[in-house]
Amino acid sequence: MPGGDFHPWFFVIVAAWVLVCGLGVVLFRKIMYSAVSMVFCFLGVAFAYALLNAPLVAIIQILVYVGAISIVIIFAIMLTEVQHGGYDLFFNRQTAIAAVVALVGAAVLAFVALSSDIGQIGDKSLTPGLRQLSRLIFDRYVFPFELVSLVLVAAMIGAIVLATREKERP
Amino acid sequence: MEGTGYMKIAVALIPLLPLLGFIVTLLFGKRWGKHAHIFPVAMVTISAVLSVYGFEWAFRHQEETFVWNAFTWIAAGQFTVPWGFQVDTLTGVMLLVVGVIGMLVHYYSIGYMHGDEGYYRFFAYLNLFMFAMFVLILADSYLLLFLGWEGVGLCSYLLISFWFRKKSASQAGKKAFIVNRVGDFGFTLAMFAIFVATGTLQFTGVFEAAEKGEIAPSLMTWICLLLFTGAIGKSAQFPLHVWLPDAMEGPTPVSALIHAATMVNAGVYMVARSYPLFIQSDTAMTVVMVVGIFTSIFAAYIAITQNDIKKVIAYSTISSLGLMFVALGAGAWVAGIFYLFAHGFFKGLMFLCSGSVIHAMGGEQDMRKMGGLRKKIPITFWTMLIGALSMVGVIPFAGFWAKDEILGATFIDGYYLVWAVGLLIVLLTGIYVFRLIFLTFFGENRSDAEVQAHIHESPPVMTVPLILLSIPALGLGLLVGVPPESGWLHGFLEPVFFDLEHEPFTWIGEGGALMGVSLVLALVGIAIAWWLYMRQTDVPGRIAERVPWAYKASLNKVYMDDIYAVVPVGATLGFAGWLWTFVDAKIIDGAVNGIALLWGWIGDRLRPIQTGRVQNYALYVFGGMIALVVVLAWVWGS
Amino acid sequence: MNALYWWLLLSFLLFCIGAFGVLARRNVILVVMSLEIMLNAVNLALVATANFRAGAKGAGTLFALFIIVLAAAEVTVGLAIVIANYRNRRTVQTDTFDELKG
Amino acid sequence: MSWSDQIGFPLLSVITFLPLAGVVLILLVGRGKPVVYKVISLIVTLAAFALSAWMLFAFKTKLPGMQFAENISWIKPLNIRYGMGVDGIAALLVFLTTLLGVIVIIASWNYVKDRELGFFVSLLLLQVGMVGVFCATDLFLFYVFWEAMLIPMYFIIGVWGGPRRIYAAIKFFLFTLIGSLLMLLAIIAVVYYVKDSSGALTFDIQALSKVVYSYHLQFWAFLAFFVAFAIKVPMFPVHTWLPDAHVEAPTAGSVILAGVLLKMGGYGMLRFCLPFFPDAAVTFVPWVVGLSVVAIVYGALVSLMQKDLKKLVAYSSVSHMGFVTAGIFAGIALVGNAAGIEGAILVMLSHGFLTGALFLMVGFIYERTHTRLIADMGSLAKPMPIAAGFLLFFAFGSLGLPGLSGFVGEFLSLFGVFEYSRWMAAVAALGVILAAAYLLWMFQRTMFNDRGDDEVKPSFALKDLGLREIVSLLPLVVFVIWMGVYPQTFLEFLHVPVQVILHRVTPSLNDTSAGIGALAQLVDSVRGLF
Amino acid sequence: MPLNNTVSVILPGVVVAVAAIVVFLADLFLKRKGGLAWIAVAGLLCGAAVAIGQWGQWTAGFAVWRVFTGGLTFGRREAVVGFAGMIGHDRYALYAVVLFCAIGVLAVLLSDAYLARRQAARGEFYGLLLLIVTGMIGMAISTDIIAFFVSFELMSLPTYILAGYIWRDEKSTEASLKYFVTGAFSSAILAFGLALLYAATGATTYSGIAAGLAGLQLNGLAADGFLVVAFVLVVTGFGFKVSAVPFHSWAPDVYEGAPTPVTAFMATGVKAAAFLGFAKLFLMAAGADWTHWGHIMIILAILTMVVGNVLALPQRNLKRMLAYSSIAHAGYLTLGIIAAGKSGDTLGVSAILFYLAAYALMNLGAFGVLIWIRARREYDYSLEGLAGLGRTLPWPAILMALFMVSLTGIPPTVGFWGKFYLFTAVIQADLTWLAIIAVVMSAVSAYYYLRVVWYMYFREAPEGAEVTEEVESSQVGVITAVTVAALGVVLVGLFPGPLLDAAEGALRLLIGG
Repeated sequence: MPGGDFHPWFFVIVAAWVLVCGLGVVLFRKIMYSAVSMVFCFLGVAFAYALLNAPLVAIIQILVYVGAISIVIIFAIMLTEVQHGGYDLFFNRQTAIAAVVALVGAAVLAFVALSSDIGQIGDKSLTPGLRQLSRLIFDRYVFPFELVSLVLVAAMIGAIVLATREKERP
Repeated sequence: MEGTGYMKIAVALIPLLPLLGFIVTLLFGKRWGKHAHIFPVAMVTISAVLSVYGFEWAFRHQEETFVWNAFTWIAAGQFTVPWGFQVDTLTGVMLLVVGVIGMLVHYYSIGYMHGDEGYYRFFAYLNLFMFAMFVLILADSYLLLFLGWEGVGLCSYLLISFWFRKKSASQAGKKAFIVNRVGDFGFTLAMFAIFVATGTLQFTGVFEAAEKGEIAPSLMTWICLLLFTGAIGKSAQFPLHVWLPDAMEGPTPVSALIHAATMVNAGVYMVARSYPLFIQSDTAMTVVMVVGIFTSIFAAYIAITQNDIKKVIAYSTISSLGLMFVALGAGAWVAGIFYLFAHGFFKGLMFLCSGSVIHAMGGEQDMRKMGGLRKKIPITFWTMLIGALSMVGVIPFAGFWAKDEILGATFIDGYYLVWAVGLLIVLLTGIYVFRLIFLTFFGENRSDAEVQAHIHESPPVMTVPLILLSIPALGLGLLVGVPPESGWLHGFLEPVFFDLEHEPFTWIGEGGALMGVSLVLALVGIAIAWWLYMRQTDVPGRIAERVPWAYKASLNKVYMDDIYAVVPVGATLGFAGWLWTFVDAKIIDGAVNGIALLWGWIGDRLRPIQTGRVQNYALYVFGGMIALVVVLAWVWGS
Repeated sequence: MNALYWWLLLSFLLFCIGAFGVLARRNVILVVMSLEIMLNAVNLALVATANFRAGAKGAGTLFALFIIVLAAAEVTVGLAIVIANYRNRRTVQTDTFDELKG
Repeated sequence: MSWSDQIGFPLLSVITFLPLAGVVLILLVGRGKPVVYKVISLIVTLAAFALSAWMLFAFKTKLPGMQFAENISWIKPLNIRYGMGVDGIAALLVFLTTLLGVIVIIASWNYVKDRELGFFVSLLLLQVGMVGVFCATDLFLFYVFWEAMLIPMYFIIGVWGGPRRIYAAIKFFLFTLIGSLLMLLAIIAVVYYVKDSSGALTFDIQALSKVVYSYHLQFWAFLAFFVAFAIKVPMFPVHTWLPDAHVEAPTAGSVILAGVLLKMGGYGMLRFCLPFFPDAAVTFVPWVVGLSVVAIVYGALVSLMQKDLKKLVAYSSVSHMGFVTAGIFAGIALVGNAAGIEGAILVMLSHGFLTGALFLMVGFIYERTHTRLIADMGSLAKPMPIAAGFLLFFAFGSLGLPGLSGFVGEFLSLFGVFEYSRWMAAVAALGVILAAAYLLWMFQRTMFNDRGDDEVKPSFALKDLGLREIVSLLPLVVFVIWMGVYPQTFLEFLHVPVQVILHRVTPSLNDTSAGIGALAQLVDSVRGLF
Repeated sequence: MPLNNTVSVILPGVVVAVAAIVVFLADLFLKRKGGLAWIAVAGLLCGAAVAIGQWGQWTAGFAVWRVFTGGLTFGRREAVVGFAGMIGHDRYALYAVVLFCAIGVLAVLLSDAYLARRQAARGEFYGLLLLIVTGMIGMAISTDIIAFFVSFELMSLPTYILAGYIWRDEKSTEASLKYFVTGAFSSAILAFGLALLYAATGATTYSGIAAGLAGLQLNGLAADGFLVVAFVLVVTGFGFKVSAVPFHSWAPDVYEGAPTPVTAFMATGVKAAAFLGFAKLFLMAAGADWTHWGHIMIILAILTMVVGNVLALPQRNLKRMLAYSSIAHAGYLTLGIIAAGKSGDTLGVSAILFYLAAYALMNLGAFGVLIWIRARREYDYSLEGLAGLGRTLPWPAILMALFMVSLTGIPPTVGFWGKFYLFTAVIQADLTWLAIIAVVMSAVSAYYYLRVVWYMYFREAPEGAEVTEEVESSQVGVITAVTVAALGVVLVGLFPGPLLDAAEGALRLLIGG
């Protein structure tokens, strides 16, 4: 069982929470239920980050995912028509195959994870704190950081182009 | 030995002049119109004079061989063949035959072909033929001989299908060439074998090697048999004789020159030329003799019932050629050449006479529609009679001496069966030749009144050659062949057939007796013909009714053409058709197109996986990924 | 079998749940949501590794942070595309977009 | 080395690229002036022909190696050079190519009535490629020419061809492409084998043909090269592109295809298969000769059944080219049998003249009768005796009448086969009989025979060959006779290069049969079989 | 400029990114949008110029990889690696930069009239395009999986948008949606694979991963299921971007639906970047572990070559046909990575570099001709629509024929050299059997390429297919781009020396140079 500076049961609880909410996202009929489930799933993951000595990531997770992404998605749901009806409307024709493939995949990956010999336990005292992380971002990782900002610019402009639909003046 | 300068010029000019004649006539003949014959005939005449000079040179230098290698023809690797000529006594004899008869036939043709559409063409072809024939006999190597050999085949083709719009004529020409090709197949392989064994194709070299025993006996037999295959084709021996009767589709001078006097003798000449090879292989000699005698009797049997005047002579030619091979096979080399010599004249004469008859009859060739021409075309009649007597072998005509010598040789050498068959042939020859004479010249004329009205003797340009030819047909034997087996010709050819042994001919005794027997049989044959076709004209019909199979078989040429139509020709065409429509179109091309279609088919079948639904695509990605994991984990896990 | 693998196992399972959502749900918006679940699984794996693994500790954490931001950008773009499509076809059902095929 | 270091005048490059100048001129002239294109094409091809004739005169037949060599760097990083040069074999083939180039221009003077610009440009480009193939002394340059040639031919068949032209064009293209792609792999393997073993990257054919390759490489590389060339020749059973391509191609295309393109297969075998991979070549002799003999008989038999004149000639090419491959490979079967190889090369040349001429004739006939079906003809010798004469001449040349070109080569190559195996020679000789059969039968059915309806069928109003057509045929007549009567002119070019090839192959023979002694015994035993 | 100056290491990328921002800003102020194209072109040319200028200064090619294949000392590595191992700016990257910028220039030239005619916003288009180029450059220079992934996303996200750029066109937005869904899905997979690689080795830099893998190999764990999964996931991400079978299915739909200039750009630029980026990742990070990812790639390569070519056969839509053809070419290109991995030689990578350039020229040309035809008359990208083009539009037709011939790989065109070089690498790596498959498949491909030619030349145009010249759209850009591509195809085909030199030089280490 996972060890560390927290009780194994915390892992079980977090895992169950994340997985159940995750399943909720993909299985709920009503899209709003899925959305709410997703928010809870993100919260669970944030809790997991906290357990894994990554409070910064946990906070960002809550800010970005719970705060921003979920809202955007819910807006999108509002903007588009919501279907009502039976399962055949919510799931496509390959659902059964998808389920099988996903289950096989999960099984294979689980088997791999449980049978691997690669990993070693590291020295957890070396886990960087907030200060070290911020220094890293602006030192070693400034290049990806800048790129990420460009990605955001691109995404924003792109979204505007696609969403606003104005004709160019000749 | 190297010849003199004059001889070189002569030997070069002999073939070249007719070649020049051919080229010039072909290019300008059409413009010359009815004067188209002047230039080619002139060329041939000079050539004939020169060939007489060649003969005379050989006469003067009997022990020598004139060899002149003009230039290298082919030299590739060790394979070297020069463009070389040689003259010895054998060549001399051939030169005489070819030159003289060729020239006479040219003259004759002036009259015979008069007014024909392709007048100039005819003379051009004839000149080309003379060129090829001269090359054939002057060649000093097998390969050059082969050039002439094929060349005469080409001319034969051209001249047989001279009236090309007649389907039978074009058919016959094609047939002649292809059948000859079958023989050439053997000839070619023989040349390869000779070269492999001796390293040369020149006669002198080959024969030297053969005499030194450099050629293994088994190989020698193969070589001889393969060479003989060539001769079978060219000299129309069984089973490749089928082209010769059909070749009568050509104009009659052609039949006389090519298909009686010269070209068909090429096979005999070639075998005789290869004498040093043949004498080393008893098997081959025996085969030559057996094929010869069989062909001879076979052709004689067919000749009896033929109604076409030229066909009768054609079969008689086959029969005669068979006899020549009998002579060669029996070792009577000089006799064979002697018969060739004589045959050239009398058979040429016969053909030209028949041409004259046909000319007189306005193109009619069926003897059943002739008769009684003796009075109307007397010159033709008399000359033809000389030819016929010579051919049947009545003393003292040329044919008699030659034929008798052959039969005598078979008897003396102990081939009694062959001799007996030979006698039968003599009898049959008498019957069918005089059947021809009687049907044509005696009795009542059986043709239409209109045709009868036009019957006339041929112009001098035709009859003079007849007369000229009848002289050797009559007297040649006396001149060169008497006494038998040791006449002038024998001495003349001795240097070529160097180690022949023969005992002096005995007039009183074995020799004389044999002579008598054959003479008697010949006369009996004539008598039977007289009885059957002059006296009891209904008897032939009755015989035909009594033994219909024998009559029909003879009339239908023993069904050889029908057999050929089925076995080699039909089978080949069927097989070729199968190859084309099945193997080529279905299997090979089918495979090619099939593979191409298969790709397209697979492509079409694969298209539906591209459903257009994005989640299908995602499934492929994810499924593919999982499949890779499973496969690889399994592969590396084990 | 150490602690890292339990967290990775959790991440694997979450990843497959997300993948199932992408593969099976008809509503494009739900597909986008499932994608986010998948990216969360990735982050989980990264943060867990950073916590338990010897070596570059900060890298995993920062990678996770970058991915969070990228996910935000992705959602933005994705939803813009969904809206653009919705305007053209008045639907968000994935299998109605099959004009291009073969 | 610069141009001038060699001979001062890049003769081969000029011969090769002169037609390209024609192309440029034609493009400059612009659309819609067909007569100008024809004249330009004629002038440049005539010039190329004259230069190649001069090259033949200046060629020193006794010298080994490449003459008129040019060699400058082309692609430095791979050490690929622009190397041109000819030995005797190549010189003759260049001559043949330029000759047919001129003839084809003359012959298609009135044939093409649509998109003339493209047609003559294609023809000229094709000639560049063909001459280049024969001149290249760099393996890569060779390959570039070899492949580049496909495109203009594809267009010639596809644009100006008959009703099934697309099928024929694509079939031609794909067949050849598959072969040449395999060859490309083999080229890479060979070149890098040399690089790995000697450290030097070179594409020089001369250098590469002096290397001793491992047997394994030889075996596979030989196969790859051989397949490429066998398709081009074409050998049974990869010949089926040929009849289709020939039938659909316009006359000019057929002439070039039969006259030159097929020769490239034989040329490639001589230039690459034998010197590069002697051991493998010796291994494959029985198979290749066997297949060639099959091709000879098969092609002849199938020709016999053809109803279409062009197809008949096309299949006859399969048969005749069988003599080429048979002669080449039989030639290396025993020590120093140059006759077979030289014969094979002569067959190539002679086939170029003869089959080219036959296709021209078919084209001329087609222009008048608008049919190629034999059954629709007959008695054509009456309205067009000159045509009949020419056809007869070429037919007899083709069936191997001694004194004409077909005979010498076939005889020598058959002789080579005979020395190797008398039975195969016997079977191959059947092809000679069949050649007479199908050609004469064809001639009889088209030119002879009466159809009995002179007035009804308009074909009897056909015009005989005109001056232009006769002029286009006459050079071929001259060469056919020349080569038949005095083939030494041509053979002299071949002795040295063939000896070079044999010299290269001979050690392999010794290796594979344990020395000359054993070989001599082998020869004896072959003879002893009689 | 000292080599350890970190900014100089990413200068070309910075130039392009700045150009993007400039375009965005200029769009706000410029009234005549036609000028934007020239700004974008200028920016790209500047980027390329910077890269060319740096070429002489960087003496190492593909540096870090060579550390592990035994070529380079550690000290030399310091000289060319920026941001503490995040960036490996070597000649390989410089070659890539020039290539990407060139592709970008041609794409811009192809787009201008196209966009103007459809009244689509050009400023944003060029800005996004430049950002994509920046992302592509980032992929080529990254030597850290984080930077790599971020660059990957920077390249991908704007591409999704460009695919749907003609938003009135249902096909365009559909393509965009499909591309987004599958793309984001496979991005997640790729990210997961990278995370697992990180989990297995504890490092994110390529060199660190390589060291970690070497350690695993020492412990006999090279075939651990964990690593297998990691590699498969990364290869899946790679396979998706380069459209390798079975991860290819988005490509035909997206290529068909997207605006043609975007398709051209995706088929050449994005694919090239994916190849170059992933080649660096695989070879530098996992070069020693060839057996594992190599065999996955062999399976992919075979499937890709076969399925791509076979599915191209029945296509009647030219854009779709070219999409399948680009799938097939991805298969050939994959061979290069395999060969490089197997032999540990630079030849395979040089071959990819060369091939990508060649491929870019001929594919941009082919798509360019389609745009050109579209500008001249009604055209639905169908084969039938090409019938008789040889008469009606001779120049586009002859150029199209040239590009098709080049795609088939017939000398003397550049496509041939690409194949030749690639096959050389494959044969040198003792993978001749793969080369034979490639050869057979390229013979199959000849069929559909030549079919285009025969439709243009061997068939006649249907009645009433006359050319309608559209005055409002200038064809200058298209014609320039196509002509440049055609000249490139022919000239590089005739004299491939310089480009071959560059492709080899990008890999070669010039010690003391």
